[in-house]
Amino acid sequence: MPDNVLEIRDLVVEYHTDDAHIYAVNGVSLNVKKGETIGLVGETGAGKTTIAKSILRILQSPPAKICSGSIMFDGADLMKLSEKEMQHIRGNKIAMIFQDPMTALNPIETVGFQIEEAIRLHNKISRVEAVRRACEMLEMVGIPAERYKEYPHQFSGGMKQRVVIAMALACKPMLLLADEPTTALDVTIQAQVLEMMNDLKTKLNTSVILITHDLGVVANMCDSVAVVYAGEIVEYGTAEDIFDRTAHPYTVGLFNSLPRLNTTERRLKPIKGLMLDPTIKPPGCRFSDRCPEATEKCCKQPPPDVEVSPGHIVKCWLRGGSN
Amino acid sequence: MNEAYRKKRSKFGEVVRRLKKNKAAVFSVFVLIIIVLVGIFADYLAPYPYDQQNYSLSFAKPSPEHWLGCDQLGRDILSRLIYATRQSLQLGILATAIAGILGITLGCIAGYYGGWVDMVIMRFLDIYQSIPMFLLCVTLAAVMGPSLRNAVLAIGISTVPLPARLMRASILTVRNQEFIEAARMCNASNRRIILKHIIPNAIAPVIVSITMTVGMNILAGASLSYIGLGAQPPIPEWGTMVADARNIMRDHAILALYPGLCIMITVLACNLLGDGLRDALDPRLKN
Amino acid sequence: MLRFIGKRLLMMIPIMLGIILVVQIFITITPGDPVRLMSGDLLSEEEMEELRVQLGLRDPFFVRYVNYIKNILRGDFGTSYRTHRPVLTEIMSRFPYSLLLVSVSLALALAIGIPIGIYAATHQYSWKDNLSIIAALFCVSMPSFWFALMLIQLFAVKLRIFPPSGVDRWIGWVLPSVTLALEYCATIARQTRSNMLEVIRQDYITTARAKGLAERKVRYRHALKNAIIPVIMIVGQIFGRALGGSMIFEVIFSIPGLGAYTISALQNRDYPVIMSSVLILSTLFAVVLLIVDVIFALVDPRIRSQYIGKNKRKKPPVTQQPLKPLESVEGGNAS
Amino acid sequence: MPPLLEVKNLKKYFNTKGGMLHAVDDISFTLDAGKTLGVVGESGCGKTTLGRTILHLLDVTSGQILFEGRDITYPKKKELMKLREDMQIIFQDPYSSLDPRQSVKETIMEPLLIQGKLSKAECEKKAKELMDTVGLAARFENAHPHELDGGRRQRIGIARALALGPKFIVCDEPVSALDVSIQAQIINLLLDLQESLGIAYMFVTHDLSVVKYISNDIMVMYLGQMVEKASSDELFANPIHPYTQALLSAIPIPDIHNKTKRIILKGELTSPINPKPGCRFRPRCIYATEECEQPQVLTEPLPNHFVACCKCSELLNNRRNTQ
Repeated sequence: MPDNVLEIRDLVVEYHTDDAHIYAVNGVSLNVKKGETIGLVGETGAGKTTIAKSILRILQSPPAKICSGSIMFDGADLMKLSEKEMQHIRGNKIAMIFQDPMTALNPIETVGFQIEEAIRLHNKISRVEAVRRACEMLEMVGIPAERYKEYPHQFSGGMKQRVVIAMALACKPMLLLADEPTTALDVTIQAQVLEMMNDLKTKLNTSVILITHDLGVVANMCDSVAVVYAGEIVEYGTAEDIFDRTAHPYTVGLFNSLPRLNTTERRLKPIKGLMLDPTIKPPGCRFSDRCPEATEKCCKQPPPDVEVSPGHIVKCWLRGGSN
Repeated sequence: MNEAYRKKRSKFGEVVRRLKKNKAAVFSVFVLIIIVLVGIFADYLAPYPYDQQNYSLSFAKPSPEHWLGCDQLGRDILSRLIYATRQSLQLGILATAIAGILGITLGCIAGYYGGWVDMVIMRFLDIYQSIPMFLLCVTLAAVMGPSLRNAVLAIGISTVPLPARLMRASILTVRNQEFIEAARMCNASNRRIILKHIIPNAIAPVIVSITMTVGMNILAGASLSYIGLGAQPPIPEWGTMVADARNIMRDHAILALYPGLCIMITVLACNLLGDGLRDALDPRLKN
Repeated sequence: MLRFIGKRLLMMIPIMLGIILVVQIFITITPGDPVRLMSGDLLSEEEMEELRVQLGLRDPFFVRYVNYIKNILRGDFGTSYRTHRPVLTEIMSRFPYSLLLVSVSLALALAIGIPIGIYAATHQYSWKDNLSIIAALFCVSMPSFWFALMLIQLFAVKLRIFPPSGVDRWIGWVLPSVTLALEYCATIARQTRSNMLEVIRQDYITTARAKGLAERKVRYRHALKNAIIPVIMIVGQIFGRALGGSMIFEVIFSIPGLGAYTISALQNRDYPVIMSSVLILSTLFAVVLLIVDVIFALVDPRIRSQYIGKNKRKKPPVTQQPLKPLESVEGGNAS
Repeated sequence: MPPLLEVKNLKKYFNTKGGMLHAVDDISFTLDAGKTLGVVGESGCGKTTLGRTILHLLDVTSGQILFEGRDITYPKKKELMKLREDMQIIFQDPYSSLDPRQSVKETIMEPLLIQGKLSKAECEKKAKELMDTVGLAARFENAHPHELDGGRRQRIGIARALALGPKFIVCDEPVSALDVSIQAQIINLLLDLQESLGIAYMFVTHDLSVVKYISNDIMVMYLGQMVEKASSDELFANPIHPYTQALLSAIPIPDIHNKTKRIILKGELTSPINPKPGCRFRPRCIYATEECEQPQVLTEPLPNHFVACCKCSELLNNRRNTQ
């Protein structure tokens, strides 16, 4: 598929700590088209951040281990690239922003320098030119260029996240990985940052993988959505597929446990039970213990990927799967 | 979630379980137990009385009767080492006890009550710590007159700021936790909050530092004795034994080697145990 | 920044007064009588009594305290009971030796300790790291005076490379400064290692890696600078311990420093000398602590911005939760 | 019958190095038994301080608090002990609100043991009952907090709050630290408890969809001041105060069809230390005029719908003619 910026093929990642094996990602396949924003939705511990970090290969190697899977990006498999080549891609072609703005910036370097460092790393340009481009980036994210020389502790949470975004987009990357960019921010500041990310995304034609647990943010920002549960993508489709034609029981459960503004019934319908213990590898579907419609087969065999409608894939036996 | 909490697994049992995993810590616990036992039962263990001089045996080589040989006055080195254990341990443990009790109480008061009380105590500790610790210790020992008891007092008093500051900082972190507010919401009195909630949670880092302070104080005690301000002859002490061997170092260096090694082993055991306790008590601090 | 230094200097005065008070108390409560020691039974009872009055030993405690301060302000640190020479000149003649010994060994400790700490932190799960931990533990557990004797025995006596003493030639300084530096090199290495390990786990290091920086650059440009700042803080404390530790070294290596002078003064109750040497050593320690604080404020922008250009830039907007609501907000920063 | 809780012109100031921090500034409201008052606002608006001041965890600077008609603004020790049986709190952070050294049973039993009315055996029995009411399995009796997940820890906090049979509970953002599915379970639990035990809640949160779902009345706060108070349906149906409008429009709604036009606030929160009199939203408000310099009076343009803004009548008119 020529217009795919990124193609992940059954990625498997495990964490080997001295007392347990944690199966964080269990066979994830995903395609990201040019200029598309795809939302990775799921609860804490579902493996969303691990997927993003394995794309950039910045997982902490002693505990984490990428067991298998290929990630095709711009015609090359990132898994096979040497560390040197990866460094050319990180920050230049693929950039990443993290959740907590308070600790994402180096406290003892000026804000401007940290952006300039990213620029000069990937383009052989003079220092003056780099400073100019850094100031331009700052203005683009809505921060006055005079604050170039200030330090992170002199910025509020919202402003710091803008600096992190400016730093990530400084080299006009093709793909941006955003790991819960606005979760740590207040609602009004979050709206400002999301608005600004939307403009930049269209202006620079960057495709974005937006990781979040907030379905509202997904509805406002994403073209297509992948629902992640216990290290697997249980449902993938366009925003309309997911929001209007919700298929997978887990996604249905997620929507039911959301206190909606427009409905009035008194009781939410939460998903019973608890997140799957990541150290256990069940034979069948990983949601079987919490799924209201779980059948005997669900607990025995891992469900196939079923295409309920064009582009809308569900990993479940009961959704049009041949049982 | 593993179902292994049916039986009442106290916090203490867990700490011991984690400590067992650390081989170095287990080894140092045994070494320390042996040293303490030697210190307590020195009279029965030592083959000869520590001050029995026998000029014919001066500088005797190690032999079946004198396993480590004799010093310049013909006294059996092994028995002197055994007796010295008691003095050195006293120096280390008693001094740490004094520093610990004074320090922890000061730290608790400053940490929990805050406000001007904390200010006064902190300024007092600042002055206290502005005199280098060993200088204060030597001055105290010399001024009070050289004796084992005074040396213990001197070391104890001069190391008070260490546990005090640590206890205060540890209490401040615990005090800002929400479960303290929850306890106040349940009408718990100040006394109950301190004893039942604050101290058990704040004590872990202090225990680690106390173990290490014992080692440090043994060193300080040996140094004091080395310059003649600690244990007075004829009672043997590792520091004094090194001092005695100092002026005959040219050809009998071995005499100074044994006490030095004993000090090092004891202090090393304390430090290893301290490191092991730190990981066992607070797994999050593991790095 | 000058205001910061000024404030700190003002704070040193009460500390100095406190020290004098502390030492004064020690001297008054001690048994033993310097005049008897000094006279060595040559003087009769009344002469000793008259000498005591003349030396001011009979005045009430507070009067002696005030007199002593007045003298110091006039630069008269009193005369030594034993050598009858003004204490100040003796101290000043010995002071450079102590200072040299301590600063050389501290410099050595920093020069060796920091690289080892970094090396151990960057090779965490390897045998190199464990080796460095154990080596550091050994150095810290070693009684320094005993180790000094061992080194003298090995190098000076057996191998005859370094002289056991002799401060005139630089070679005489090698043994004392190396042995003193050993213990503090271990402390600095352990502190640097734990700081590095903590900093490497921070988010901004992951951000730096995600920017495409090479691991080596991430470590030495971002991680090291953040890890070194707290190490500066403990240099102040270590200087204090080194001051104490050097006293014994001066005795062993027969360096005519202030430490050895203090010990001899202590051994025969030479009060003016005790008072002044404790005071000067503590002042030196306090000055070093001040210098360390100033360096710390200069290096760490978070603190520097509080003292420089406070008015130039508008105050950063307060957006975090209001201060943790305690009964009353504590004055001063948490230590 | 007097309302369960009535607060009149409550103020709470902290003296800090920079000056007087107006955390809570002249707040008044009433709360009936069995009802829920939602308190909403961004971080730093003083909602948490308000809750803790009412519960006397912080002493009151000025104003009056009436509980069941009795004035409890400055209670004596005895009276405060009695009061603590009627008013309790549930904390936000499930990790720091439980003593790590105590087992589940000990934590729940502690208030009963301190009260001293019941014997140790009776306390244990009551603790087991409470664990049952909050949905905690008996096997967790001897478990320690670090062995349990966030949802279960929050249930322990709730059980401890119920131990003394309170009539009023301050819920300080009880669900913000939890995942969506577990959040729904806790909200349902709180609603069930309210129905069965008739407990009144003061629900403090920054998550507007949760607060709409659970509260009868909602109060919006900004930098220590109450800007608007109304019933939850009325407030969401027609918000009057400019800040409330911006706040509501900023919520990312999980619905892709009506992408409402967002009101994006410019600028940042101003500092609550030594604030100027008058409306504190003035620097960010598009309708701001000199009139806003004077202290704002709480008016009631619509029945049971209070607004602290001198422009409210004007806003109401142009709202009516745009509808």
